Amino acid sequence: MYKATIEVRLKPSVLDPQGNAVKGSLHTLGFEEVDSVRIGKTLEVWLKAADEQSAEEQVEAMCKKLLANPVIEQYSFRLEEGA
Amino acid sequence: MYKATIEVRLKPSVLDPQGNAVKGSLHTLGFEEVDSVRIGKTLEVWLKAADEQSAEEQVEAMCKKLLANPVIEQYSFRLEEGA
Amino acid sequence: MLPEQTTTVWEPSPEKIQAEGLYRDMGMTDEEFEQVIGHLGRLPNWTEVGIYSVMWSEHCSYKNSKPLLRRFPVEGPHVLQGPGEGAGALDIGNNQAVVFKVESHNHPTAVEPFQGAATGVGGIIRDVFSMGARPVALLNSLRFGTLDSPRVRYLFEQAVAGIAHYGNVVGIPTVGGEVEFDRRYEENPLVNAMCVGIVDHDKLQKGVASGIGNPVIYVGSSTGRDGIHGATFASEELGEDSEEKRPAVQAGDPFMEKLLLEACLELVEKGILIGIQDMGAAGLTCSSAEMAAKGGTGIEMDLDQVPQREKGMTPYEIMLSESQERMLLVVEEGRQDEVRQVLDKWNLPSAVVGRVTGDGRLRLRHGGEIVADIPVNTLVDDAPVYHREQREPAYYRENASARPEEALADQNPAQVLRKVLGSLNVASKRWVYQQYDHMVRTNTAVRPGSDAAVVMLEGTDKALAMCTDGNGRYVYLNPREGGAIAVAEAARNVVCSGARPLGITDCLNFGNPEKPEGFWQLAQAVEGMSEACRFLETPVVGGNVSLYNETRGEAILPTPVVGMVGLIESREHITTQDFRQEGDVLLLLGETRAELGGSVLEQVVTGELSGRPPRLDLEKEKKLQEAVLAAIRQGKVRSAHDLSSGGLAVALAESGFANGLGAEVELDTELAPALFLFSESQSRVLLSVDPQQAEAVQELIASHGIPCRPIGRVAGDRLQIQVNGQQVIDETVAALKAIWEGALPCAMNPSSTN
Amino acid sequence: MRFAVPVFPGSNCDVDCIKAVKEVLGQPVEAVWHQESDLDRFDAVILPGGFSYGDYLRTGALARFSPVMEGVQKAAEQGKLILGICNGFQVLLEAGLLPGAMRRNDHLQFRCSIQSLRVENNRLPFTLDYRAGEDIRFPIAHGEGNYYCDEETLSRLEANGQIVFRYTGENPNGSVADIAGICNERGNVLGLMPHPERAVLDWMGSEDGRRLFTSMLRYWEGKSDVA
Ligand SMILES: Nc1ncnc2c1ncn2[C@@H]1O[C@H](COP(=O)(O)OP(=O)(O)O)[C@@H](O)[C@H]1O
Ligand SMILES: [Mg+2]
Repeated sequence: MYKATIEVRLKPSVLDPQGNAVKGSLHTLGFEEVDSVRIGKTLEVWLKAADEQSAEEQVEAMCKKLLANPVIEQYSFRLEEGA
Repeated sequence: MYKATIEVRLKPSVLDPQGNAVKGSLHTLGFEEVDSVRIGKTLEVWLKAADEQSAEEQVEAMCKKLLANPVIEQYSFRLEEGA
Repeated sequence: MLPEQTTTVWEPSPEKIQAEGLYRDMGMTDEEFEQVIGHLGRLPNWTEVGIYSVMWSEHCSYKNSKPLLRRFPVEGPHVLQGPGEGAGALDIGNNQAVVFKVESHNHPTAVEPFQGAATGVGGIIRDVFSMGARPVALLNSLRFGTLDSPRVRYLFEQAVAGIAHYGNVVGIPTVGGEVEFDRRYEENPLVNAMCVGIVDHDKLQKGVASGIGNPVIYVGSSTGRDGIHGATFASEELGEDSEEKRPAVQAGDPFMEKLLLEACLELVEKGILIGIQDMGAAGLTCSSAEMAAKGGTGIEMDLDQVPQREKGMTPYEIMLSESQERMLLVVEEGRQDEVRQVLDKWNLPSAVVGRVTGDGRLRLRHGGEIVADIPVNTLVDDAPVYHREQREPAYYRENASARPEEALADQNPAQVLRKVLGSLNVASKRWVYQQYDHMVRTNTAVRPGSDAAVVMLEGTDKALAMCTDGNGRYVYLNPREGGAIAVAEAARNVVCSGARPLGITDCLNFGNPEKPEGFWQLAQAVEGMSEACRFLETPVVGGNVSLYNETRGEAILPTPVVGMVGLIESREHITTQDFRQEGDVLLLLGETRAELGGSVLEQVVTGELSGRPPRLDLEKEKKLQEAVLAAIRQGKVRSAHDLSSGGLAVALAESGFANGLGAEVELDTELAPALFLFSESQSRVLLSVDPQQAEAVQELIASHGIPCRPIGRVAGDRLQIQVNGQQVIDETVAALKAIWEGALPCAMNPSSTN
Repeated sequence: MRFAVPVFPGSNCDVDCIKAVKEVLGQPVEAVWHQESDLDRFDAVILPGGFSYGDYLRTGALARFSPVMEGVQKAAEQGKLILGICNGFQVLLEAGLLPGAMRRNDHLQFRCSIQSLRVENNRLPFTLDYRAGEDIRFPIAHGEGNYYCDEETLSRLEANGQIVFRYTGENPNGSVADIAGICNERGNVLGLMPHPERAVLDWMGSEDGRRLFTSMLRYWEGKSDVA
């Protein structure tokens, strides 16, 4: 069993209204030192695979096909064995 | 300037409908080896702070106060300097 | 912290632009480039070429469709504002006006369905509140490929979610719309969104820049690199390289829109504004140029003052960005602070970015230098106009001899009724509209699911009825007839809910106008629509054109969409399609002929599209509508449903679903049962009336010269239909409803077993 | 009885709540801007539906830090009636005035429809005018109404009669124990996902919401008589 931790983020040029709103609230709460906030998704995917390479290929394919929207998002992931 | 990468996840005891839906879609797409999927948030917060310890304290406070809801979520974060 | 620059800036010199024909990449032709040189008296720089190319795109200039649009009747006793502003306005009495418009977001949706569809809704909302009106309802009209393709399911699901999300967050009810599926929309879906608003006459705003020296204020989201060249993009065919154009898609922020909406209406209430316009297609370029052109003035802007989301943006990028949720205001000099106070209260970024000038030029500064200097009228008034060639297509001639009616005559009515109700173009669209908040603002009296939606006019006894309608199959078979039918059906829907039709907005979704056959379709459709509008006294007060809806040379079905608004004089008149009482008499109004070209029956049985669509006699249509409205206003009608897709059989079934009521129907006809039951002859309506009133209603209808015959009564929980003494349909309403309700959820979730 | 309806940036049912109070009760009602923290002049507070702060981060999470929430907190402690509808319910959860948390609907779609509910507790200031166990119909309109609490909290809610409304028939969002609305232990703070203010006139599809408002007034009148 492998565990892939996939981070999906908005591309830097895409507006992140959610991040802006959270930044505003942090300022109101007194965290004035906050300069910017961007919010993305983390997906933890557990999967069976023969070996690390095959796991990596599968996760790459999932990201491409479903998990990230290449029009506005970019992704990266790391793999761990076991769990 | 510090960058905090904060991961906010649903507690393991809380059902994750979105994760389940993604798992279902992955199966439909032919990724039958996927065993489970959990979805969380990643927040990237850039902030000014005198030193690493003060940055850490601030981020800890933000998480407690606002960024995670302790009823259903847990959080962890890492800090980097620069950027 | 601003994100680092993501693209390297490389701006070619004016000489290079000319020598290498670089303007062509922006969609500008060689002749148009020559015209630009003529207007400027010199070579344009990169920014200027960009500005001309978006202003002269079809989306902004209507260069291909302008000569046709002049055919639309745009005047009438109620018209307060015709085409030309953000949206049209019609008088509805009590010093109030209804403001409405429909707009397409087809290409952005094909590329990024959620954001593409969502920002379409955002844009049309801004068009309406930039008139000073409070938006009270949203509608939409959707066309997608068939749902057996996973890609189409994805597009459809995401587009609906995007539309829902935007409207729900802003808090405007989405009360109606229509959806059709056809493989000809597979690669090029249509998303047309309509917004309806209400304003007091004296609060009606204009997008005009007047008063030399007055400040020009930018308000809303900061400007990023998203959506650059969206307007040009919307005016081109979708090709293989559309993937490359993906950065052209904008992301929306409905929360920002809500703040912008409330703040702008507060400014309108305070009477501070001289001019207001939203930054839609071609962003800052189009809004500033149009406001100046309408004011007969110029505008000078300092682009360094424009709030920016990314570092190092060039003048070209700032001017062409289509970042969402932005407005441009012109106010009287000296009142900036008052404006500022309101905008600050709503936490909205704003900045004075320029001044109104008297020299008729759009002049831009950046980093202290003048980076563009263009006579405004050459952008707006002198845009090229093309008179395209028309040619009647071969398929149209060939279809003259096709007789789908003959092939369909001996279909078994009971079997095809099930098929028709389960076909996605007839099936319940609940899966769609239950994702829309259709009740927020608590004025929705008729929710989605009837012929038209009804929204109460607060503080009066009146209400507005509204709907969207289009039928690409009829229009394909005969664009003129089909165009007229789209208007007539929309009006009939509104009449059936108790309203007098007031006027329309339209969106012309067609293929490439440079192809003579495509242009013929467009011209004919406009002709038919114009004729119907003139006849039914429903002027066209606004609209939108979306051409080049083609992929790899194959066009969509030509799809003009009509958004109709009608006025209900008293809430007592509000009528729905639902049967209400057992024993009520069913009256069929209008004539039924064997007309099945482009019908649902043809589609379901043969999968073909052939013959001619139903004929429309506008004289009869008008009389029918007057008759139905008179009966409703006399309080004699329990339910009214217009006969459209699927004809009488579908109308009978649908009318029973809400309250689980069946009907006993006996028909005498010379037509084969399937022809009579599924014919889509126009100008027909099904009424249910109190038996005590049946005779009076029959007389009333007959006095309008409209055939009216009793065909049975509302009864029990079965739909039973006899034709010439033979039982042809006998089904429980529950079973039919299950088919009708289950079809779309099932198509969207093909792997599920339930 | 004076009602306050706090308005957050992004609230969109504020006007509906004001209309309903006027329509059903004819009592004075005022919109209160979120920056204002003093609610002393009011007898009851209705936190309206909508998307306060865009519902960004979590529903209700950013609104709870508005100054007006200090006033709401105080009013709750004073035993005044606090009604949170839809987004208002979500704000009350985030503010800790009610236990539990909200998740996305289990089917992941926004859902707008008229839903059947059962009145589980009719001994509350908000439900006096309903019969115990009565079936009623309220509209819903939300994307995140999937109420969650842990087992222990759930049994406490059950034991104290804090579950006020439950969905009957289809559960439209996957909420724990079909919960549609809950109150605090004291019974003066109610949060529910359905919209009673959308069910107060005959043409709205249901008039069952009227009695929620009339209950509040009757309770308040009873209390003021005693005082
Ligand atoms: N995209 C949509 N959004 C909202 N409501 C819709 C949509 N599509 C269909 N509906 C609703 O479903 C009902 C039936 O639609 P339709 O079959 O197109 O009606 P008609 O044939 O009378 O024009 C209408 O009330 C319509 O408003
Ligand atoms: Mg109809």
